[in-house]
Amino acid sequence: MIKITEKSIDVQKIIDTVSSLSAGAVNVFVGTVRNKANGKNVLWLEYEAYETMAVSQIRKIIEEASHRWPLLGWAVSHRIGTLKPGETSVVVAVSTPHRKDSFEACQFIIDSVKTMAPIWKKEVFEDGEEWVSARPEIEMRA
Amino acid sequence: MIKITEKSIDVQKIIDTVSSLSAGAVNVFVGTVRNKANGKNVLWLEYEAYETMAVSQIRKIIEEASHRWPLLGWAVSHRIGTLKPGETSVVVAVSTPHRKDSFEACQFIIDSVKTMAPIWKKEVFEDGEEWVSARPEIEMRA
Amino acid sequence: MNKYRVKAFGITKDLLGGRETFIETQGQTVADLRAALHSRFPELSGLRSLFIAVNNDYADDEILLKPSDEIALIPPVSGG
Amino acid sequence: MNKYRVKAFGITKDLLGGRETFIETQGQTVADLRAALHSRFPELSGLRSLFIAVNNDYADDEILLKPSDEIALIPPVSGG
Repeated sequence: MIKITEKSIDVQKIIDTVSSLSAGAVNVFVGTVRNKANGKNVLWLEYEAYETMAVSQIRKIIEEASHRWPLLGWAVSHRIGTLKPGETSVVVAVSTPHRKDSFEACQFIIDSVKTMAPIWKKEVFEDGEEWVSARPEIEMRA
Repeated sequence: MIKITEKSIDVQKIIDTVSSLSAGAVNVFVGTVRNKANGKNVLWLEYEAYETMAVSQIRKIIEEASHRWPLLGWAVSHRIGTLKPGETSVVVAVSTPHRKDSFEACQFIIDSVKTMAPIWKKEVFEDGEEWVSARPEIEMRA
Repeated sequence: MNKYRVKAFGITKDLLGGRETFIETQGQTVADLRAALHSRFPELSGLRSLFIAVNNDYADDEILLKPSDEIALIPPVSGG
Repeated sequence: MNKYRVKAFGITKDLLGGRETFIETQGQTVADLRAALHSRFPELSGLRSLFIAVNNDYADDEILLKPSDEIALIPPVSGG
């Protein structure tokens, strides 16, 4: 299941989706909005996605992961819109027969989603706002 | 939170427990009962723990993990009693500022729990039952 | 002249002043489109990176564009 | 003679025939207790491993036992 959604993400539902009677292991990564960025208070984040491409890129990532690890179930759900600190922005879940594979596959998927999927976030502070990682200077300030 | 419990484990509750406004990443491992073992149908499992020692060993594991990774929240919940295939036997969850640490810490904790915590499972098949890994022969049969 | 409809996301939406812009170029490759974009929106060069996607996939500079292609600007992604 | 109360879990509970057994030994170390256990329950040697826990911690063979210690047999663990 791949989902780009404006609604809050139900982790339990995702775990149920990926679970299988032949899977002994489920690994779940939950990304949440932090209340600080570069030492400043984050009021909220605005997430935007190029949805059709995001879904197709994530599908490719899952395909690659399926070649490398024995995935029995998998799910990637990414939130878009306005998110407050503490809210869940992304959930990746995979199930595999054994636990080592579940950790490796889940980490590969979230790492790849973060580098490949066309999704952007803007941090909104008390004194301004900023598209994350868009400009080189932001890197140096971090 | 460390819990050895006969009741079913609520993963969402555990994620809520470990989440923090300063944590960007939560990693969760969910162990579930498989319906096969050594090619045979598993009817159910019976889990047993030496509870006081299990809690104290898990506490040591968490202490060690806290030295190695910047844990902001953590939880280990292990089910005991009779579990059917598909049911959740163990949940480990950790939150950290960044995602790589969350994967590493969670994997360290579940790996250590599986080798150190005095918890045992007996597989019950149609034609008999067996304490898992108790005898050398079982290893060879796997 | 070739005319391409280009979608813009994230910071490029702000720099181009909208979700979609039409760009005219003499050439027909991704590289030609990129050059035309940079000459019309010089601020694009201030980005850490800028990929161009064609039909939902990252496109190399030598790819030939058709007028029917779905073209999009992909500034540095920051999902997760 | 020293008499120790020993808890048994997992397969050792089956082999010893109960959750608790009293074991008598001449010596006072974990190694002495282990020897007494093996001579009374020879089937214990069929296990892949057998640790002895004293007061909720894994105990080395040279540890001295007190009658008040909480002693337990730890056959190969298989949690998770």
